[in-house]
Amino acid sequence: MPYALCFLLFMIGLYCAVVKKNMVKIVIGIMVMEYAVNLFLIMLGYQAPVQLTKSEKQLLSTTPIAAGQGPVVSDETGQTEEKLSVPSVAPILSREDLIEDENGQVKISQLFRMTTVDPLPQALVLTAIVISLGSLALMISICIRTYEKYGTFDITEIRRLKG
Amino acid sequence: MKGMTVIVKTISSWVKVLIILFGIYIILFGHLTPGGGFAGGVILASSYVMLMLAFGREFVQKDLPLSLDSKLDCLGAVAFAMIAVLGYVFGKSFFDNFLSQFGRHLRLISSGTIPLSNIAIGLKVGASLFLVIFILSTFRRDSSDDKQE
Amino acid sequence: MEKSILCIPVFLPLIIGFVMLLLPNRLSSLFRVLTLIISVITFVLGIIIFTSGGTNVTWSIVQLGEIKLELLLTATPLGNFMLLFAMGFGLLITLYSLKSRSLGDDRDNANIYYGATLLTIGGSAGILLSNHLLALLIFWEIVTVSLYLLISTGKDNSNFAATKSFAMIGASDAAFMLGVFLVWVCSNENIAERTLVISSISLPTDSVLPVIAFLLLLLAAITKAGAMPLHTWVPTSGEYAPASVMALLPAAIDKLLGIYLLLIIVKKIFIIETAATLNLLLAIIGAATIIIAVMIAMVQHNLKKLLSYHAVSQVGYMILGIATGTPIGIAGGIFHLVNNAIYKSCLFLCGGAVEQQTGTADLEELGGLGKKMPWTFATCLIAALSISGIPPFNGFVSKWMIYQGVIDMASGQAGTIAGLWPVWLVAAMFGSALTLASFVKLIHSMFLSRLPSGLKNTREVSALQIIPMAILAALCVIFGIFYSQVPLQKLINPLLPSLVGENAEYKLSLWNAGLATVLIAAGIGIGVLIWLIGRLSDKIRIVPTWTCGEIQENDKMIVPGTHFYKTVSSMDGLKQLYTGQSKGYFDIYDQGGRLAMALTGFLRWLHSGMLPMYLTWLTLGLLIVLFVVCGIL
Amino acid sequence: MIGLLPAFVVIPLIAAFILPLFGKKGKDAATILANAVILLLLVLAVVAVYSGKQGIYEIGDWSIPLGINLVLDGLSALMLLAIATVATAAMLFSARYMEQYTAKAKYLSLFLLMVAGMNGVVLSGDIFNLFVFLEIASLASYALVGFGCGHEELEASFKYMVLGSVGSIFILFSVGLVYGHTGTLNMAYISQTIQNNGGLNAGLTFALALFIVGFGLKAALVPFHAWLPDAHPSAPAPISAMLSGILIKTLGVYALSRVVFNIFGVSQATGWLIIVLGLISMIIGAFLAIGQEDLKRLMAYSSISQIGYVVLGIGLGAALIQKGEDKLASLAILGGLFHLVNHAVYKSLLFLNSGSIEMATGTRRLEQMGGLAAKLPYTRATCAVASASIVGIPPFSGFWSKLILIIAAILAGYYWIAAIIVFVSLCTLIMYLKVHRYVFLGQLPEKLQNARENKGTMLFAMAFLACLCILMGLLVIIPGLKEAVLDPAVKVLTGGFEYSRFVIGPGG
Repeated sequence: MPYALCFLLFMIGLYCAVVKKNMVKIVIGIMVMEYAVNLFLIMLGYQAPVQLTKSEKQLLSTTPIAAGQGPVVSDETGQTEEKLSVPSVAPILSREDLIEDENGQVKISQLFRMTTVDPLPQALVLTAIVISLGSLALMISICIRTYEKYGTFDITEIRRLKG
Repeated sequence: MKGMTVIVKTISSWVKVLIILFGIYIILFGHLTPGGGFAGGVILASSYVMLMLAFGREFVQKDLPLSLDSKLDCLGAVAFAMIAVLGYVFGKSFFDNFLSQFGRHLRLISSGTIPLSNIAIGLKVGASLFLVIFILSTFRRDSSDDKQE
Repeated sequence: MEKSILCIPVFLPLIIGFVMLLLPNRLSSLFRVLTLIISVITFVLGIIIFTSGGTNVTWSIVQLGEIKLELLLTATPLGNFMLLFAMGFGLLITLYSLKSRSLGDDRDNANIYYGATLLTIGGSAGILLSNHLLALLIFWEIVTVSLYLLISTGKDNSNFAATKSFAMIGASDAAFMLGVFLVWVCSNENIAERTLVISSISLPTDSVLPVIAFLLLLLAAITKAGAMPLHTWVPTSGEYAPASVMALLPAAIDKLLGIYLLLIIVKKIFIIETAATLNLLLAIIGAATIIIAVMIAMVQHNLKKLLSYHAVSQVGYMILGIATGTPIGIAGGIFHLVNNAIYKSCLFLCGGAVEQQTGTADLEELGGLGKKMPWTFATCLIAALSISGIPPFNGFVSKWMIYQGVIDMASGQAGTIAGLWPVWLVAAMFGSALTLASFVKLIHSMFLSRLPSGLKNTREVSALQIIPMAILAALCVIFGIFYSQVPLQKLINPLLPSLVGENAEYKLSLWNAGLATVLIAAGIGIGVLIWLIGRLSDKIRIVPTWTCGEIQENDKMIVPGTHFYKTVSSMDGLKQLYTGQSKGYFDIYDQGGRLAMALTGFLRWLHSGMLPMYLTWLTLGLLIVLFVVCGIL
Repeated sequence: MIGLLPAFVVIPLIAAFILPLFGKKGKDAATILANAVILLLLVLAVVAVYSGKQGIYEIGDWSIPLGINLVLDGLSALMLLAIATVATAAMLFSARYMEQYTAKAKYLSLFLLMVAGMNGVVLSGDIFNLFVFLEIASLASYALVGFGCGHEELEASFKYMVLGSVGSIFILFSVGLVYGHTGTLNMAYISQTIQNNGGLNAGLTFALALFIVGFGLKAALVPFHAWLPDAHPSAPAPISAMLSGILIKTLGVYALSRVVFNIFGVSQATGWLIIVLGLISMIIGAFLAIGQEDLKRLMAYSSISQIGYVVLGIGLGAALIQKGEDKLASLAILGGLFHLVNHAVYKSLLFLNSGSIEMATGTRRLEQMGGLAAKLPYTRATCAVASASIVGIPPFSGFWSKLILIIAAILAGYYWIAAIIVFVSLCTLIMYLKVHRYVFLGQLPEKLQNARENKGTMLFAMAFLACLCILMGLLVIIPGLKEAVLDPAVKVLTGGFEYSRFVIGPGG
């Protein structure tokens, strides 16, 4: 259902870009599409809240970044933290997927992945926002320059190039 | 642009410092708390945007000339790329975190090159975002064509 | 050495010519010398190959899938024969153009002119020697390009002429390419054994694909040769291109190559006997070309355009000769090809000489040049008589052979084409008569008539230009009088077995050239005698024409030969055709252009510059792609 | 070599941000620096192709699929070489040509950004990074199209940008879908997941369709082409050369074929879809080009037509792979890729020629020119070489690639495709005859008596490309060259899912 809403937003943006004649409105339409896609990306990483046991909470008390540190990480005690090995598929785990070790404990990385949203789409969205910021700035500045030249924002009147 | 009333001007000149400080904080602690170069950069830029609104473009121009701004912009980008290249020189590959052994966990000095990159990004984003807003605000109908055909 | 003898005439001119195209114009004297040297070398090699034959050269270039592109140079009798003439013409034209100034501003175009000439020589050598259809196609296109380059060296509207020629021949080249691949497809059931080697293909024309392939190749051949209805590039380029170019390419080498290809496809690649309709098609093309082109030629007022239409008309004879399928017809066709190349080149060179000295090619502005340019006059007269089929010149012999071929066909075989033999015969003979009619006009308007005052200072062209014309005129006479001894026995008869099989004997019906020549010479002698006696009697009084005291300017008194033919063009029925023709209604190039422009106009109207419209296309395209990708999967 | 892979992206990127620091005074220094950078890239690209090394580079030493990786295989190497070649010529040309514009340093900076973006697209082994680099290149090209800031430039830039952004959004959407369904962004792992799942599900099929539309838009396939005839002529000539020569191929054709062949895997439907898109582009582009009166617009439409050839070859390959005729498929793909490289060279040469003509005459209207053969002999000669190539005159490069395409179509039994190829070739002939007729032949107008050829680097750039046009014809003839340059690239595409095994390694 949220995906459908997201799709609806996308369609609204597309409709706006296709039908509206004002250049600024076209830009707005494109941006609406852009945000629809961003919303979609964010929703991909969504993780429903999970109830944790006390020990699990203890385990996760360190910051996520420290837990998810890269290849060469040593904590304060000098011990090497286990590597966060992410398999290629489905980064988000549900409780059924957890594998317990011989002590009946789940590994920290699994817990981490069970309780946090997928961070990758957020990084993607951040990048996408930066890019859309750049293209928005360029688009708006070209809109303004075009307005200076043609004296109108009506895209159907800006058609010197045809044929 | 003449700017706004005295109240606005006074308050914004005080708040400016706070905002800048906040931006710098966000940038520097990017590797520890939510935030980072991009967010901090935006905050930095917003402080100058506020000044621009309050005092007018000319005032900001004096404070932060466009040429300097665009130079900062470039410098940020170059610095970021250079950090990547330094990874190649001192470490194993590009973007290699060659400083990662320094500092301790969860302290300000940690995470190797990531804070450095954050600073570079903050510089870049702050400068370019301000540049974008400033330039967009200077467009006017009938402004003479400064670029030739 | 044995092998390189086949490679040198192909690659030496091609490489040097290509380099020459890229060098600056300043070196024009170097270009002349180089071109001359190379054309001499290729001519000598042409003679050697013809007399001794040559071995095969095989060089596999690239293998693309099952199709192999290889350079197979093989000296076949037909190819050798054509090569000899092609190289000969190359040399003659080079000689002529060394001194000719008619190629526009010499400084601008020397590199292109001489480079393209060499490309033509090398390319035609490649066509005539290669035994692989794809390699042949490559050389074929090189000749097309060099034709374009050569025509574009002309002045004024030569750009239009060059464009039109290249577009039309390029279209036929495209057809050629498709035809080649269809031939490959048909050549064998088994993919691994399919081939493009000419000597090992023999396709019966009894199913659809081979017929399409045949038609495509035929299209290429007749376009290059300049037969109806794809001839229209010849007159256009004839009007604007330099005369030496016309003499070299459309009049000589292009015909040679076109007819060569026609012979190859009719006699080697396809077994055409099984499909009578194709033969009939050939005959119709031949006959129609003869008549229609000569009718148009008759009413032309531009010297070079007139000559070009005749060049088209003569192709009809060759095609008709080949279409008869009888040994004598084919021999006649080939002989006519040679003859036509000789006299048509000569005529173009004469025309070029006249244009060069007077600055105009309009028949109505010329006149009385016989005294000013006696050598040109003499050679032009001989060539004109040849083309009109007047004995004892060569044109007569070959036309005679073609007539015989047509008559033989009636007795030899059955079918529509044979049954219609009177049509072909009438077409050929009537065409010949009309040719004579238009050359009477040409000779009169150029050399006889009255000298316009503007041309008082006209002088004869230089010796270097006369030599080629004289050689060609002499060849006209030699081939006409000693037709049996020289061209037929030595050149054409030996290659007939390779075309029509072992049973290539034919009998040339009575035409004793020696006797006839003596009789004609005697007749002329008597005429001269009478004229001399008249001179001796000295009773002729020559006075200016009485003009009732009015002083008439010289120029107003000129009666050009063109006026009589205006009655032809104003006849009812013909008139509409002529106007239609001059407006380009029958020109495939013009009509095609109009169609393309209409389509383009519609497409351009669609691209109206409306961004919403473009976005709509995008959305619709997205929908279609979605349906295709999701729907079928 | 593999260790130097990031240099392809980082060097132009750094240079792009250093250049604006020079300002107006250091214009010459900036030019020299930019040229040096591009030359360096060319050298690197030649080494990349020549050494024949293939491999992946893991950025920051993070192993895949955790980290971002750069992949160098045959196809990337070929594209890198093409990009570097065209960029070298265009950059040399701009050294002189761009003097007529004021903000040269900014231009150079954008140019290098575009190059960095394209190199990144080609090297990226990660679908999201591919998108990011694609956007970098696209944004730079939007700005460059509007660089002149005249009426038409701005209009073209805006239309280009709107359509281009929509295309980018489709691609981003598609990236999201792919991530949602496979849980990874690494192209090799996506491909592996798809194989393990035994094909595409509905979401991935939707993603594939969006990818085809998005990349098809960047490649200017009809009906997504409408921006190209506006944008390419409006840009400065060297940028037109870059856009038509290489940008549409890197962002469009390369990305499309990578996605279709190596990630999603080919199918009859996609193969034929791509073939039909290619054929429509060929025909409509050719017809539109014939009717143009603007020199550069004509060339732009001809680009659409030519990109159709490339896409046709690749689509034919896809359809044939699916039929199991691998040898034929590799022939078709060889034709397509060879045509891609050829077109990169001669179309950029043609656009450089148009720049030279425009600089000498001050106009792009065909009917206002004429008889320039005498005034611009070198431009004419190089233009003739390029035209001969694009038309497909035998010894030149274009002939061979078209021949390969035709042979592939014939061997596959699609005679009608061969006929269309030949027909469009004829249309191409007519449009370039038109160019020569109106520009170089005929009468010289009074106004253009003083037209002068621009010597120096502009001439050198054109001569460089013209030599390449002639030499590339030999690429198929001389044994060994094809095997070294083109065949590895073809193998990448015909190999299909081999790509994922190559990147992940035998163990993965």
